[in-house]
Amino acid sequence: MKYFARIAGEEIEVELVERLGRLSVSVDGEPFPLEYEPVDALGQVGVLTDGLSFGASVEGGGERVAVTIAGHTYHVEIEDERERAAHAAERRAAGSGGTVSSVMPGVVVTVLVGEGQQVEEGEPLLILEAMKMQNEIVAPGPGVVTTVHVEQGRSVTNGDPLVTLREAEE
Amino acid sequence: MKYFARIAGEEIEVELVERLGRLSVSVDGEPFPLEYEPVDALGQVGVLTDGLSFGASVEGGGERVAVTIAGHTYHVEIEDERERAAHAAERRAAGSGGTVSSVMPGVVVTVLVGEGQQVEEGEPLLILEAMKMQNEIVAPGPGVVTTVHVEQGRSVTNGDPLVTLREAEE
Amino acid sequence: MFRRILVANRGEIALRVMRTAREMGVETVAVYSDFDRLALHTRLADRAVALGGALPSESYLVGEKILEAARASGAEAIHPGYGFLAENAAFARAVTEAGLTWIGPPPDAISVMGDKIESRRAMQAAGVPVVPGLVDPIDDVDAAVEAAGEIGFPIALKAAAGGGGKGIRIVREPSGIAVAFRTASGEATSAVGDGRLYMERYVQRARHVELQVLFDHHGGAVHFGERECSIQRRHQKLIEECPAVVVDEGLRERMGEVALRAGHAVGYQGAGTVEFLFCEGEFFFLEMNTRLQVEHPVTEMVTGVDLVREQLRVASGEEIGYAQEDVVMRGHAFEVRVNAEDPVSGFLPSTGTVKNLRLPGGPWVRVDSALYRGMEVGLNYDPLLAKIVVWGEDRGTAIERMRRALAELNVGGVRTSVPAALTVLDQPAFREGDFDTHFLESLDLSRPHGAWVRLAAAIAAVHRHDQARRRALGAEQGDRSGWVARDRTERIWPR
Amino acid sequence: MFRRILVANRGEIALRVMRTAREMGVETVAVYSDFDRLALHTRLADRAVALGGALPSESYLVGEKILEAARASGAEAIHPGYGFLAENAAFARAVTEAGLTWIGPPPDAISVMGDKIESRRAMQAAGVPVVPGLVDPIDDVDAAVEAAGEIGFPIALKAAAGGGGKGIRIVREPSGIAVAFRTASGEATSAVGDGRLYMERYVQRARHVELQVLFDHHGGAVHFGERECSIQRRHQKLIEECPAVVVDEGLRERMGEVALRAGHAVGYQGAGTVEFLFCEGEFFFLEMNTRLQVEHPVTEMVTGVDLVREQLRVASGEEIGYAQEDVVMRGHAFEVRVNAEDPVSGFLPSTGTVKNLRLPGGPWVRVDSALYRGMEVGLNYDPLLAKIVVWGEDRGTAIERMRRALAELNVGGVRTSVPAALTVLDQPAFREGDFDTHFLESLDLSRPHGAWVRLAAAIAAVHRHDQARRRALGAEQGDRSGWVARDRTERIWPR
Repeated sequence: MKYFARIAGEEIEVELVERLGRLSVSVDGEPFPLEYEPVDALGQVGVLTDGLSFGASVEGGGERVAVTIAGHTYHVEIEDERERAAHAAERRAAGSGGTVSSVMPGVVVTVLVGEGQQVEEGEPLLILEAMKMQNEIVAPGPGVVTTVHVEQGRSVTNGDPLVTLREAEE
Repeated sequence: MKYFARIAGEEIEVELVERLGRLSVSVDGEPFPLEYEPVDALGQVGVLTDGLSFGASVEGGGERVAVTIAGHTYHVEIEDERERAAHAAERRAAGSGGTVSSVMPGVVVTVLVGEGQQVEEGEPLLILEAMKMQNEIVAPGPGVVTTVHVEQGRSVTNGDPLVTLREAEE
Repeated sequence: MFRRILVANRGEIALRVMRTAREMGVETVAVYSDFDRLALHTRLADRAVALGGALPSESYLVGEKILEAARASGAEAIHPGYGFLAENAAFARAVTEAGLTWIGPPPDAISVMGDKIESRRAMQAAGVPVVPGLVDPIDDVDAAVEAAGEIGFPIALKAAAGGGGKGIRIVREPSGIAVAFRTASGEATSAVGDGRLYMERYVQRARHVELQVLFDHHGGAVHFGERECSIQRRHQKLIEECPAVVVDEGLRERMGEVALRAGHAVGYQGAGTVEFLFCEGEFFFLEMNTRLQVEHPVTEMVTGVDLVREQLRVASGEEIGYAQEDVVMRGHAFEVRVNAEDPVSGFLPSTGTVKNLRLPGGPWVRVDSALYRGMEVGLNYDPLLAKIVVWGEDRGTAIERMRRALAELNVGGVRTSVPAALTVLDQPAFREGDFDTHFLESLDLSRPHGAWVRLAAAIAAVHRHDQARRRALGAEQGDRSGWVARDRTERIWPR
Repeated sequence: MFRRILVANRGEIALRVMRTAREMGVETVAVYSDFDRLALHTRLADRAVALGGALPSESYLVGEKILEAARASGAEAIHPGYGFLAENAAFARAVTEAGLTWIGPPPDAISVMGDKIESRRAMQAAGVPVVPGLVDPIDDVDAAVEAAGEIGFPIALKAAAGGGGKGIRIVREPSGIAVAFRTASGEATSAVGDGRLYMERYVQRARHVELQVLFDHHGGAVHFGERECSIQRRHQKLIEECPAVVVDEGLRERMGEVALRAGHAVGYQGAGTVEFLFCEGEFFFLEMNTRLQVEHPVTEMVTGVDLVREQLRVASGEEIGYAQEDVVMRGHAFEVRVNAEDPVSGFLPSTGTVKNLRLPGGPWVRVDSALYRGMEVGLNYDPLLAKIVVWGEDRGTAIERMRRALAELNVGGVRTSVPAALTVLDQPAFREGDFDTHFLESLDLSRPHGAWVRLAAAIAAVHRHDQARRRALGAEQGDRSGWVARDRTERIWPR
């Protein structure tokens, strides 16, 4: 089985082959010696690779896995072959939308734009309060507001759509 | 449901009555206000009683439960009504046997008695090594050895029979 | 000494206070919101009283509920921790009026120091150096723009009634004043109902150095040296240390003397912290925190003094009982805050359930933590989950010890600030002591700084494979997987 | 300094050594038996080499395997920890002959001090006071009975080649010699293949006081004051402290001087401990432990010196670099050993799987532990699971801190010595410093000393009820029970 991992923009291909109850691992086409054993059902794992030892932890499942090695956490987006194909199809179908989504859970304090309004790159669209800090959410590029998905006082979470823009007509 | 708990020889009766999704607890016939909630599936529990708060832990199941409160561990032998009745019947059936059982896991280093041998109270029956310490296992009272259940070099665990005695004939 | 006290707080600081109280033979009463009914501070107190409500505004911030809990539980005194009602003069007054002891400074001292403008006036009168700037609060954008011209850029905007870094903006040029005012004033209004902002010159390449002070009720006072807290972002501290690299013994004596003067000027009693902006040997009064600080442990590790014990002693009327020269500093200590926030995406708050937890240990590692397995981390409370504190005989040893301790830490289920702290500890400039309050913001934290990207990818893949296999086998296979991935060639002894 | 060292041990001490090595920038290599492939010392090392085998005799005790692992992993030096091969002179010699550095004393010093009779002779020659008794080992029962008459009762029997309290018997009257000889000699034979026993007068109401010493390779030597380890049973220590109640500054100086003389007499290098029997101001050489002691952390907490760092520095050829007067003791420290044994039934060994684990934290609490969730505790290894160490500004504060820390500790799945330690800490005589090496054995530990028997019964009943209900509901209900037992009347605010 092939897995496609993305860590901070870097794409890494991992191939796992199970043979006689053992797992052979290759990373980006090269053999990667790995001994991996869960310590508990909570996330602690023992890892050995090439004589090096790691008391790592691994959490999450599906396409988002977090791996902590020596205090550093690697947020891994990971797809297997089947998922990768499915996502490629989705992306083709969706076209190039321009929706600004929330990257954190919070409450909308003020909406600064209305539908039909033209905005510049960096122009504030709304103010979102999270953990008692107010954060300006700005336009990623110039455009025209087609939909405002939220109103003042609305709670949003990670990934909720906030404002949809279309490209400004020249 | 009634439970019969035994802690270091002391017997305590606990009655639980479930009413409208709440549990009323009585201890030795008196109401015992108790709020109990597991924190995780591992043994940590939050306990409130009469305004007092406890970060207790509880482990084990069946008839042996260990409860740790503020660093002190209470080893509780606990039976419900049904188990109590069953055990009473067993005890009646068994008569008054005289088997010395191992109270720890270990290895038999030397057997000091043979079948048919008469022994005094406190006389060494065998030497058991555990955690690298040798321990003399002595006769709990005067008697005659009817069976030696182990031989030198044999590993035993908690509760394994070692030597059976019958009362000495006067 | 008190027989029983109530701790009007939650999280690591509630636990911190209770631990010392218990060691002193003082019974502790916890209060808890519904959200916190299984929290460690609730479970490890002697008594616990439910406040009801899930939000702080329904529980820890409701003074009457706290007072009623104290009455119901027979507590004689209230320790506020930090945050919540700790710097609320009206609550402090209500505690005293209810016949209880307030383990904190007199309400009037809280009031004066809690107001940027009043405190600035008081300090100027007492001869404590302050940063150049306007004394009066700014009312609106136009006034701000006008005032800015007089002070000169860069300028700091701060809420007149706010605290703890909320509502603060730095404006570097005139065109930025308007936006900064709107958001900062909005935050201040929503937080404390007072949108007035205070303006002052923003000191460049400044370091944040603060003095820990203690005053008893009999005129006695000592300081416990300084802490440096320059590793911060948006005025939220991440790494603190004691002593400060830039402070030598002579300077410490001078700063201590000024800090005690600041406290005396407002009739201070109890423990407090005088914050200074430090720049090239000069230091300016910034504000006084009229409570125990988050970072007090670094001072404790270096002086050997339990500051919570001192708070309880002084509040119960005891004299300090020792002199300034009895306070001896030994070695060096660091604290790293483990916050539920993601440094990779600009320290956005992170929420989740803590499923996996491994805390560091070993020599000279102190863990002040409220974490437990199964804990939910939500948006409504402070993101501080734990503090890792280390001591070492010198700064270099302490830095290496902190790196070692953080490498042992795992908090699974929520993102934390730990990788950012590790990155700071790796920087040569930080290790040489060459940094200011902008140091953290100058680092690129958007990429992982660890060296094991390929290994992480391999582990993630095997983890998914393992999960899929377990699902296929169905249900529970016990605690541990029966399946092990191996491709080991260099085992030297056959298994 | 070394680039990479191998730690030839397991458990908390392996982790302890690795932590300091990592802080010094020295890479660490773990070795592990099959039983320990997921142990913390394996996971937290930089490198790990499998030794194969489940038993110590197949792994940690096999010198050739350790040497091969060092070679394969490129380690330059070997740290033996305590136990296993730490006091094996032949292994120390083999390490040196393999071209590696032995982080420990010279093999000859190990040999002399490892033999009760030889060491006694060497000490007498050096003018170090020893306990009255026979110099030669006893061969059989008849010889023992005869010798006993000369020495006078009570008499201590000890294995001539044994160590660490194994094979020791105290005989109080002539009739007891025979049985004691048989069992002690049997233990000695099975442990080290040498059944000879050493006899000496058993000092009554004795206290166990030991001096921590350090010698470099250039003739330099310092001591780090004493530890008291009188709270023990069958010579297995349970609670240790630093400093000792009975030792004042003048006495410390004298004992330190004698301890250094003892080391010099055998050409000692590295860290070691000279154990004394202490009785009413007199002290007698007992033995020298030629390795790091289990209880070294209490000395570290009080002196601020990292003893493992000193071991590595000295072994790599560095000079000590400071003088005796630079060693400054501050405050008081305690250590409690968390052993897998059940004090209620005479400290019988306990085995099981550690399912639940809560370690203490907060100010001045140090946890040296190899515990992890899922760890199996078997019979084949040392029962020491963890050490809880606290520091306080004085003895009373440290005692209260230890009680607080132990009250926070939970180790579920195996019985531990913690309740016994708590019982000791509660005794007025212990708190006043009035105790000797028989103190622990004099306590009735067969009943729980906690105050919550009825509550424990109620919790056990609700736990069973809860389990039964879950089984009835079938399968997993997530991490947390959806069911809560409540009979709360005094909630003051509606939920």
